[in-house]
Amino acid sequence: MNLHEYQAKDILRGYGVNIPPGKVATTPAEAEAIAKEYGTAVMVKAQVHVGGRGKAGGVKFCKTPADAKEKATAILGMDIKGLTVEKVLVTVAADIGSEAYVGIIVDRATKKPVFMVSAAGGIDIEQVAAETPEKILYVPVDPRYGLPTYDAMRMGFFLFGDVKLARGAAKIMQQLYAAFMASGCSLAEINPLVVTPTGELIAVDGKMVIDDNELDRLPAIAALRDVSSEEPSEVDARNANLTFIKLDGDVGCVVNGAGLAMATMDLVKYYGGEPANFLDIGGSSNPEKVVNALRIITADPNVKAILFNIFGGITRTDDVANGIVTATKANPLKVPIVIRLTGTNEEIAMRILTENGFSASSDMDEAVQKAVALAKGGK
Amino acid sequence: MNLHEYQAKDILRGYGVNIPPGKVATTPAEAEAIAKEYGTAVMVKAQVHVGGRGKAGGVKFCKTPADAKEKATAILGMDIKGLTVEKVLVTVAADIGSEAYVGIIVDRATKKPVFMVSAAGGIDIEQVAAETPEKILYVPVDPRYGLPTYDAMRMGFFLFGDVKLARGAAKIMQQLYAAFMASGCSLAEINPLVVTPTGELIAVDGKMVIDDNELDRLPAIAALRDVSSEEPSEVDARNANLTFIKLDGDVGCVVNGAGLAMATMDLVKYYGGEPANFLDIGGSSNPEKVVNALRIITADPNVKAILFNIFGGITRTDDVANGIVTATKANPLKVPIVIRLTGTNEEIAMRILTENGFSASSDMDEAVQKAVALAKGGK
Amino acid sequence: MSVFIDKNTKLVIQGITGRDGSFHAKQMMEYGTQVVAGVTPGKGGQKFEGTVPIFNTVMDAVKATGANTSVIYVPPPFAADAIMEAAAAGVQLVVCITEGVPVLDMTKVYPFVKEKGVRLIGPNCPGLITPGESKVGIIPGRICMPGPVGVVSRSGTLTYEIVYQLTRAGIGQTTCVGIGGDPINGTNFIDCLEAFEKDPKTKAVAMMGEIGGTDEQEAAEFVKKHMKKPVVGFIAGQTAPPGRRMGHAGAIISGSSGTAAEKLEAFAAAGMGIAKRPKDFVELIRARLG
Amino acid sequence: MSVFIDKNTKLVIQGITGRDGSFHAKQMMEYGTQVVAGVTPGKGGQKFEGTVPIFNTVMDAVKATGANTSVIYVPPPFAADAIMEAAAAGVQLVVCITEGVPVLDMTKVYPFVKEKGVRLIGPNCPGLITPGESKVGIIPGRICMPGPVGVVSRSGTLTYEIVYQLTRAGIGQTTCVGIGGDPINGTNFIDCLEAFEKDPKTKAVAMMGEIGGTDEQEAAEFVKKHMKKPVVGFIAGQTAPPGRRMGHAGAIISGSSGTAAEKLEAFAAAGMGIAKRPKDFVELIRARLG
Repeated sequence: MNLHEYQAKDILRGYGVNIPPGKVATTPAEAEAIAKEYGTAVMVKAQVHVGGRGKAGGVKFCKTPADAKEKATAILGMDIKGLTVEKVLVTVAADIGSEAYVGIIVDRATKKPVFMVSAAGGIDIEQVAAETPEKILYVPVDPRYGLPTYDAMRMGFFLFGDVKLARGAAKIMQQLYAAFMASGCSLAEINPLVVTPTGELIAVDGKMVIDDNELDRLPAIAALRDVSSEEPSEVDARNANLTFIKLDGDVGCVVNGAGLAMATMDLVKYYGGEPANFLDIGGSSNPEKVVNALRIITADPNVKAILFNIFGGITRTDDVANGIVTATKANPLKVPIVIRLTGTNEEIAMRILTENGFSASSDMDEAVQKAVALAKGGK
Repeated sequence: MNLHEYQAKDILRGYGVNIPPGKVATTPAEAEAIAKEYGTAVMVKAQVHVGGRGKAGGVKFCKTPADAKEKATAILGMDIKGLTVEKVLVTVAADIGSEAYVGIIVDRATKKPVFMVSAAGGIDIEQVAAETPEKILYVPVDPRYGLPTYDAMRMGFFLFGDVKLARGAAKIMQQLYAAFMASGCSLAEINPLVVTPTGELIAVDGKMVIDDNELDRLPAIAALRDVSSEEPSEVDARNANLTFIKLDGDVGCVVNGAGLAMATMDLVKYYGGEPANFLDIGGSSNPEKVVNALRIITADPNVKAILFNIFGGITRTDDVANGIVTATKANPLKVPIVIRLTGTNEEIAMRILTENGFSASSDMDEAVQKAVALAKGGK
Repeated sequence: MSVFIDKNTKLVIQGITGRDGSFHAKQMMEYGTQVVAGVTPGKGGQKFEGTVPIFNTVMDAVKATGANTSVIYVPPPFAADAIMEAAAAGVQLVVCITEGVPVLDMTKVYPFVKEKGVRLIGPNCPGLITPGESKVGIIPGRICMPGPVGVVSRSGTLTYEIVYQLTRAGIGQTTCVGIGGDPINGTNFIDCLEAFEKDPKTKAVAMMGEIGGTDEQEAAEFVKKHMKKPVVGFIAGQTAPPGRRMGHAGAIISGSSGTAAEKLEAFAAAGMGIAKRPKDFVELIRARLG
Repeated sequence: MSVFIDKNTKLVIQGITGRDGSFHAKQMMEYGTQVVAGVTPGKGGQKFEGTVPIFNTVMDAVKATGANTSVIYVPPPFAADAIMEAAAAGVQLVVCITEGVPVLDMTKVYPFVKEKGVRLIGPNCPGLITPGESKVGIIPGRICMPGPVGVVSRSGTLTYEIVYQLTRAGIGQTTCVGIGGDPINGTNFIDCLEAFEKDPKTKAVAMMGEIGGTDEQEAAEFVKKHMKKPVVGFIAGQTAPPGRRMGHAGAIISGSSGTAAEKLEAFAAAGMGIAKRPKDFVELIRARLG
């Protein structure tokens, strides 16, 4: 789950990170009022779950409250990479001396949280990583020991020659690490970490991504989810305990298991089709999930054919068959459906489907080819 | 540093341990008022840093507020093993079904905090340990991982057959462990951990000993020190950064280094004398420490002779000599002094002492024998 | 012969009385796995299906039954603790089926099991099966048959699909291992490839990877350098859209790595067979078995 | 020959610009120890006494100078971190002089240095000296002389006392090691006894223990089972009252174990010589050197 900048900053502030004051506005008038309250120049920043908002015009410097109102008017409602801006963060503008980058991510290779820091922070950090990798220091953290001061200082000295700044940065890294661990992050970053002309260290932007698997035990973090900023069909799927990602094709796919789901999409493409989605109904046997999956997929007007690919292991194929029958009785399908079922209780499933007028195959390639043809208008 | 029961309980309560309400009283009237407030039977418990207070009559059950007043009158001012009771804890009396023991100590052998738990808790736990060691389960904790639930549950099941009680006990152990680590403890225990007749788990007594080396970074814990319950000369010594323990003999010892100090006391005894104290002036060179050491030692009327044994390594012996001269000029000694000095700047030290009318030797055995003789009234 | 489990595997099931645990306990017992114990705190002393003794702790179970392998079916918030409990209790192999284990939990569990010298498979994996000898986990027994192919995969149902196709074509398996698809898991491709290379009965290996990370590339490197046996590989997610960006850090650390194209290139460079479709495994493996 | 340090020891001093650090840095340099680097955060690039380069981190120091040993003179709250920094930077031996390190810090530091395969001596110790070759710590150089006796002790000034008496009597030392008196330290008696037993130049060992704990008993057991060389032992605190803290946290007598009587009994059972007074070492060692 992605947090908004303002949410990440609130968390980091709680761990002691020095962050300029800021509040969220959903209307231009609110933005103006906040700017007035601060009585100084502010930044108005679009709160959307997507990178590159600055280059898209979603971040503006505002000298006066009137200016803030004007800029907020422009930004609120703006479309950035397909997402509509519903909120802006109005925050005191910082004097920027230099910009550093500080981030943590859980790294598959070392199986540890790994810090990445660079004195060349700011919006072009990926370019720095690609072109001048020596400007980035990687420091893995063993969570059994936490982030020791010596490693934090080593990173501090990598960023700054001055010991006071190095110590300040080291402290911020320990605060960031504490926030990262306690909030169940898979990523947390401060970019830029600014040194002001007077030598103060401030976090001007903050980002956090939460491991979805942590949300059950971190209700306060889970409550930060902003469904208004997500694709509605994906929200719907999540509420139904389905993993769903909307794509641009026309073959709606319902599969059990992520690997098989990806392989099914690959096969759709292999046979000349385009998948309309990734949808994993998961391992457990539950007709309800199938009902929800069909509801979500049929809500997409692009879908021209529906493909079920179920390999019954934990999943009982008769449950899936029952789900298909129930769902289509309540809401008759307007597009053709191709069903591939094999595995646990396959015979029962086949009987249920046949009795209800469906046909089903047990061969994956055959089913995929048929669905692709149907989506193209064939029979 | 020892904490009082009421202080340990306050800390444990903060970590979620279920503890009956209680308040401290320093007068019988206060005890009565507290009992009245609770409106139920209470225990009045002497708050002293010594074991065996129950057997000494320092813990009483009181049915009524008047009873509490009466018992508090008896306990306040009572002498328990040489310590005067200045405070009592008045706490709601618990219905006791069974008593378990739960403790943690830092163990030298495993180099880890080690839990000790027993279903046979209460005041005779040492006897249990000595006579039926199989009734105690020892579980070391690797602080890199903390106390895992499975180990806490293992201890819970060792105490209780019932899974609900086992889970409750496991939770209390995790709370106790968190308090132990965060408070810089070298020991923490709950004894007894009571199961009430209705199946509730409550901590009826709590004890914590803090590692003195933690106090600098734990000011809130350091502030709990109760100097009124300590030997005044030891408090004085601590304030002067000296390690001092009062004993019953007549040879006052001033030594640098704990090992040499113990060896010096041993040698006093070997030659037929009795040391009046253990006093380690530590490693750093500071005449002020010597002045304080002499002030503290000469305040003990039992001291009949003073023995300095200084092996100069970090300690500069000339600093020690200067300290002796300064201190004795301000307060002329009423008892004889024997000085043994060797090591760093020995020649300078000897000259300072000679010029000021002191003699000194460089041989430890010679000096000890002389001090013992002087304490016995010899020359 | 086989890898990791065989007919001497003595299994303890953590969470044996739960919904998934009890269902799969029965499946494993029917398959012939020696299920010697179950663990459910508070049910110690009872018996599962009238035969398998249940204990309060894994330590109790291991002491009483000599279990040498554990399989875990407990809910995600308790899975990390369950893995450590098993590792501390002295089994040699821990298989964690549970899906949804927080990855930060795994950053602590991983060094713990390494310190104990215990092999962990999973979490979020279907477990493993040595056809005809033992099944630990949830791989459907009837889709497998004994034979010369070692199977290792990051996914669950995709593995079933491929094993099923192999079996239908008359190609059996030594052991099928589902290592799980989580970012941090206990056993990786290389561990399995190494084991298959050493196993005298394994004549060829089928390996199913996925997009993300660099495990497949490292596995390909291992194949190139250390394996004499033929390996056929597949990558799922070739047409998946590039992952939603994980902030700057994700882009920095993974850079260009993790794509299907890159992985397939590594396979080719290692001289591996490449299955474009799951069904391609059948012919590619058959050709390599000679 | 010698143990742990010798003329090839290349030392980095953590806290070299502090009050204690700078004083003892000079002492060690005067003694002839190869002091190759110092560490004080923020003073990187400067030189100590015009000759020894100072670095911001131990890692920088090790990379630039090839230091293989570190000695620590930083205040107690920072000592644990300093030890881990040195161990992570790749030195083989870390000597921590600092007194007053919280024992809970050591419960984490100890497994850390073990994992890194680094030897830690201390904390709260005087360090060690190989007379005529190298001195790391604060043991006064002039009280030592080269010779055949290995010395190991839990205390500081008591060690000086005994070494001084040996030296005055013309009995020199291979290496003197002060292991420190804290409840948890990096190197114990047995580690040193083992090293002395292996060191061809050491002909006899002098060992000074204290009340508290069971290290001396275990050491005696080791002497009995594994040592051919003669060992003479002493226990400080024979007359200490039970249960009071005698400066060293380690001197708390716990239960019945840890008393002087018990330790001396263990020494006798191991056939060790027993010094009743510090001065007794001279004759007991002389007799054993033959």
